[in-house]
Amino acid sequence: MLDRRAFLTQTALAAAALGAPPLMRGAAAAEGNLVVGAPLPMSGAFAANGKFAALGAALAAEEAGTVLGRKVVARDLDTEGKPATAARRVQEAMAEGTRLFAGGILSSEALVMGKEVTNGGGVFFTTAGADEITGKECNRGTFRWSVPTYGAIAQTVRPLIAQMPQAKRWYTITPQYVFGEGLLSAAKAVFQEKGIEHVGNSYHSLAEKEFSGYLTNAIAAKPDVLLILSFGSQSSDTLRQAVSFGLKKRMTIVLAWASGLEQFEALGPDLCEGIYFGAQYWHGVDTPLNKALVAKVRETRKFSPNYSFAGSYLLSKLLLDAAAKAGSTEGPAVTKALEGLKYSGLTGEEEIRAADHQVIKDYYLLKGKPKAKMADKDDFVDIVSSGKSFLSPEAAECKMT
Amino acid sequence: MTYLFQILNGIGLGMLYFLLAVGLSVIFGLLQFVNFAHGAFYMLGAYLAYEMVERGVSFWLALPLACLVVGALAALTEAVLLRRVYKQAHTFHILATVGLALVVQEIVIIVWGPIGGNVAPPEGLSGVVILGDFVYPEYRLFVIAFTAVLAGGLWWLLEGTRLGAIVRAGSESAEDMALLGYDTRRINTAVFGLGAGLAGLAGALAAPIRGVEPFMSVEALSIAFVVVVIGGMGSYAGALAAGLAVGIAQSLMATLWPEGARLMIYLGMAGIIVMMPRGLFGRA
Amino acid sequence: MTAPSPAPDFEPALAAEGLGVRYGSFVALKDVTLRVRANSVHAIIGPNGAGKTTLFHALTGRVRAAGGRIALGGRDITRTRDDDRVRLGLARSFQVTSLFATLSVRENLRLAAQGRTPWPALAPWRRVPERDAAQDTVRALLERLDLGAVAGRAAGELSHGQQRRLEVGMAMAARPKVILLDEPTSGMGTDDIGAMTDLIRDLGRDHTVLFIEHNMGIVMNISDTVTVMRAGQVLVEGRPAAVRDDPEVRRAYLGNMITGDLR
Amino acid sequence: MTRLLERPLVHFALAAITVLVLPLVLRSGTLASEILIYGLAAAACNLLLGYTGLLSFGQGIFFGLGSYAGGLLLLRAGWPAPLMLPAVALVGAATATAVGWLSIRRQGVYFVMLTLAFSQLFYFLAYTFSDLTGGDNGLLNVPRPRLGGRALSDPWSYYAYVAVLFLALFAVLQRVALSTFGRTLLAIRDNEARASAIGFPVRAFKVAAFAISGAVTALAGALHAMLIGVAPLSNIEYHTSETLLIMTIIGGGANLFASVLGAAFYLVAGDLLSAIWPRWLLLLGALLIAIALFMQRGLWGLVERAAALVTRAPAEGAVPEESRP
Repeated sequence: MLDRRAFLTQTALAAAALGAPPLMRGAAAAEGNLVVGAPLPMSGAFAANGKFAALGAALAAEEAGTVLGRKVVARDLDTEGKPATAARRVQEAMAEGTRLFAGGILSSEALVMGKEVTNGGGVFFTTAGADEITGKECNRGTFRWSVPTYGAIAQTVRPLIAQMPQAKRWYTITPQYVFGEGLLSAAKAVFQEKGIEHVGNSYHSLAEKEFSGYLTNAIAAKPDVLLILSFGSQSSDTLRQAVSFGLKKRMTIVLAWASGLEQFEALGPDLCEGIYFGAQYWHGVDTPLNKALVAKVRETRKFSPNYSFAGSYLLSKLLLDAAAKAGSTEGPAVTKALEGLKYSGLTGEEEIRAADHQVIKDYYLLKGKPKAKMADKDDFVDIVSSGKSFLSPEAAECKMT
Repeated sequence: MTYLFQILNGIGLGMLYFLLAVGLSVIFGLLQFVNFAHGAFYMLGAYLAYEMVERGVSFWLALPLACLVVGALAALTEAVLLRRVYKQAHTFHILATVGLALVVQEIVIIVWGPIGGNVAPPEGLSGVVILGDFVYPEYRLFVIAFTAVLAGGLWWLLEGTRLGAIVRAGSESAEDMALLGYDTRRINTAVFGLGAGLAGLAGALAAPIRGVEPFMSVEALSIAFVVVVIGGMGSYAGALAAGLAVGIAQSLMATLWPEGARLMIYLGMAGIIVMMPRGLFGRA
Repeated sequence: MTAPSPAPDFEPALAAEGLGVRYGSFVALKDVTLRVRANSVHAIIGPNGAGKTTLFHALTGRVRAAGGRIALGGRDITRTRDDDRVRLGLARSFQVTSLFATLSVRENLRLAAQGRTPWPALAPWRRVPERDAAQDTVRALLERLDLGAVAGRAAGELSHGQQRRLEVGMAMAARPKVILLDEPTSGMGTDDIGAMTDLIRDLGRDHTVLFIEHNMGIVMNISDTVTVMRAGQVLVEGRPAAVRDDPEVRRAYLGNMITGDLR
Repeated sequence: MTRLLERPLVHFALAAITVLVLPLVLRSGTLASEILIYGLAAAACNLLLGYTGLLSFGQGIFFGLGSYAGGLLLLRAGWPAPLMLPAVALVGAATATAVGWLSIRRQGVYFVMLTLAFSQLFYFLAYTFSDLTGGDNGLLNVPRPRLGGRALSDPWSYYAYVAVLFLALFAVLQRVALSTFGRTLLAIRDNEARASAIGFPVRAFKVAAFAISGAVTALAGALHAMLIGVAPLSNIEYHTSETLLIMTIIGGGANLFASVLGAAFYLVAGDLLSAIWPRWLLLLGALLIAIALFMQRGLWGLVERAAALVTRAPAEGAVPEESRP
């Protein structure tokens, strides 16, 4: 409808007269650099995750140095935790030639960005939680590292049932949205299979911060295990209030989808002690790549890598390696290089499943340890068990287009 | 039995909501000023308590200090900034306080980081009380008792003192007071500081229950608005009754229809305004 | 001669029968009966707090009557909304100047003229016509009120006297049958008062005028009928001279207030 | 010069210039489209705030509803955009009529609180009916409109589409503001009691203002959903209402173009600052306080002052500060 180039030339004089130089940062995308976009919530409620993830992407870019003869630069794009801003940021970055994106912490923004990036001929790699990313809404250009809800439940609930055969009564507290429903239905399936009595469930809304009412319901149901299925600050609030109600002494508490180190730091060791956590990543994992990463980050950045940092680091690294292998940063070529890739990752041997672009990797069951036994300030938990559990792409309802 | 217990729990919540909302209500009653920064003062109180406890200060000292520091900061803000917008339309009250809330939120993130923190309940109150099949944290019982005593003190302040008479009578009589030689500017500042100090106290009290995080102000503000609107703006008794009503409703809904808890609260708020615009206890 | 007034020997333009108004538990008006003869100038006087403005509020529908009836030209309007009463031919001015402060004088009058037929103004695509009945009214009023020179200025910028004239003009613009003026001369200088007195007298020729006034000179000079109110009730009603000489009125509270010369 | 700034034709010309200049100064077609979309919603907000004196926290309801209704009509009903847009406007107008009719029963702070309650109510409704809205994930896969057989997937071609609608709707809003209706709204804003006393059925006018504002806001919401390919839950959040109000107030209530200016400033400043400093909201907060204290007439007030300086004459005809409501 509008030929922008022609339009530009025609109005160039007018622009010069107005003395209006292009406002938007053109210099950052200077020709020659290979930009890895890191669309992350740098401001807003999830800024903490965004901050660490941005550092992780920067480290990966720094390590890669030069790829395809171009200097690698990681550029964080502030999504403000809002899908609208996220979509705009990746559209803008693609208009400037960026094709590789690693980020998207929140499900809602990751779903949108996956579509935008794919439509624009790029590749988007994320750690977000929504199953739809490699399920119903899967697509050619979107990859996901994090284990879906099915695996998260399987790797937390199953080992605990095996470990505590006498604990027959389980109670769940679930956030009422798609993600929470996913965890709940996976948990219910395991309960049924193992003959566990699901003595009750409390739904709560996305904005809830007060859980005493739900905990009272839980107490009334007299469970052996309390399974908390929310994430982020809501799961912290639930746990904090559950502990204050003395539930730690009365039942086993499990938080199926914990964020890992950053969450433990916010909760503090006293609260974490004795609690079981499901997690995508833990810096104490004994793999060569992880040990190298932890050593390097502790030395240069003076902290232990958390999930946001490590995930973002690995995603950026995978994208850059694939681009190098494919000899191009264009979406189809990089996608092809990533599909079916097997590699030594942070959690051990990992594989990118071609059918739905889900990374097949370990999920961890962790247990909070007493403050006295912590080797250093970040040594909050012991790894109880780990393993890989995944639905088939068909069962996940992915129809790759 | 569960219901009975939910009501007890609701009272605990409600007392906290009362403390949070009464300051907002008092500020509105005297100054006709809609304070969107009230949640920010609540958050500041919580963070100050967190910081002091982290540094080894006793929680019992941190509690009054948080209240006083927030009150003083708020009074200063009032005297320097907010006083200038009183005469403007409500639009600018809201704009100025929304701006102030943003500034406080970002400063909190700069100072304490975007990750929240935990505040342990004070020594001796970290246990639980066992009531038959149910348990209730000692600290929450303490909050009920403490707030009840405080509510009595506030009642005396608002009903038994000259300051209270001015606040209750609202802004018009404040002008009369000026004619009688009282310095209304100082009264305004004092009342604003008092209201914000109460929010800070509520924040400090809530910290061991809720923890601290930089976005806690938003939820606090919306609860405070609901309570103030239902109870009637400027009404002390209204804030108490509505705080308890909202707390109990929220707690009961957790058993009856948890998904609809929020829906019901806001539906109730809208219904009250439409049908009884002055709230349950507001002056006509 | 004293209240209650006798059955009317005329069809009143505006009538209230046993009108009562309450503010909470406070009785502001009690059993007020008032009959305003068409094309007459009818004054209401009385001390502060007598309920004069409340009577106006009740007659124009701003406050709801707790009891009694109001009739405009024989039609019962007790339950009619305030804006509907304007369409039936009842308009008022306010004791405290109440204008559209940021709008021009001309626009103030145009709106007041339009208020008589407000529904066409609800059409969001219709422009304000350059020439129509409302604009003609505005032109005539600007001249009659001597506001032509300031027609383009914002109403909030006018002098007090100009604002009071505009205030009365707003009521006139609706071309009402009955016009209620609440202390039209309040706060005016002597020059302005004279002009206002003439205006009210003039209005009485083609309108029915009911007005509240504290200046006894004006009341005695131009009124056909005077109603004296006290404590929410009608005390006395009659011709100016009769009211002035009424011993009860004199004794009660007018005292030496009635000093206006009778021209 | 200062007189010129009061002319509606000048405001429209400024809007048209904005449409032409944005592609020259911005590298991002998406940001440019967003400016026009939010500019439209802010102008609709101004019809209530600046013209009628109604401070409504409910604009996000209509924006979010427009996103959802637009997305659903495109996806589930398979309607083409030219058919969907009028339907969305109707949905927006109908909802705004209902919300407005209930809200205007109260005035002042109570009105504000009522719109706040409705805004929360609709948010939780959207959240609860996740079958329709997609809940927290949002309503995904909202397609771009098609023109001449191909989708407007390029940011700048969609910008052109938005720009045409923006100018048309801006003209419509201007027409409304200049009509007898719009001039009556100004009277209601200035003095509601008097407007009622001279015969205007004030409630009907307020509800009609709500309906028009709601229709345009819903259209903006639908355009936004097509821009980002999703109708997110955040579009119906309280936060969206707040943002629209802030844009409108930053711009200043004086005229409809001021709101476009406010939206542009908010978005461009946010875009620039957030790239430099993640804590940029601190500056925004400080700006809001400054506007409340020192420049209640917003950016447009600055424009007027600048114009007055240029012509070295006081802004005669401009309404003095203290007489504004």
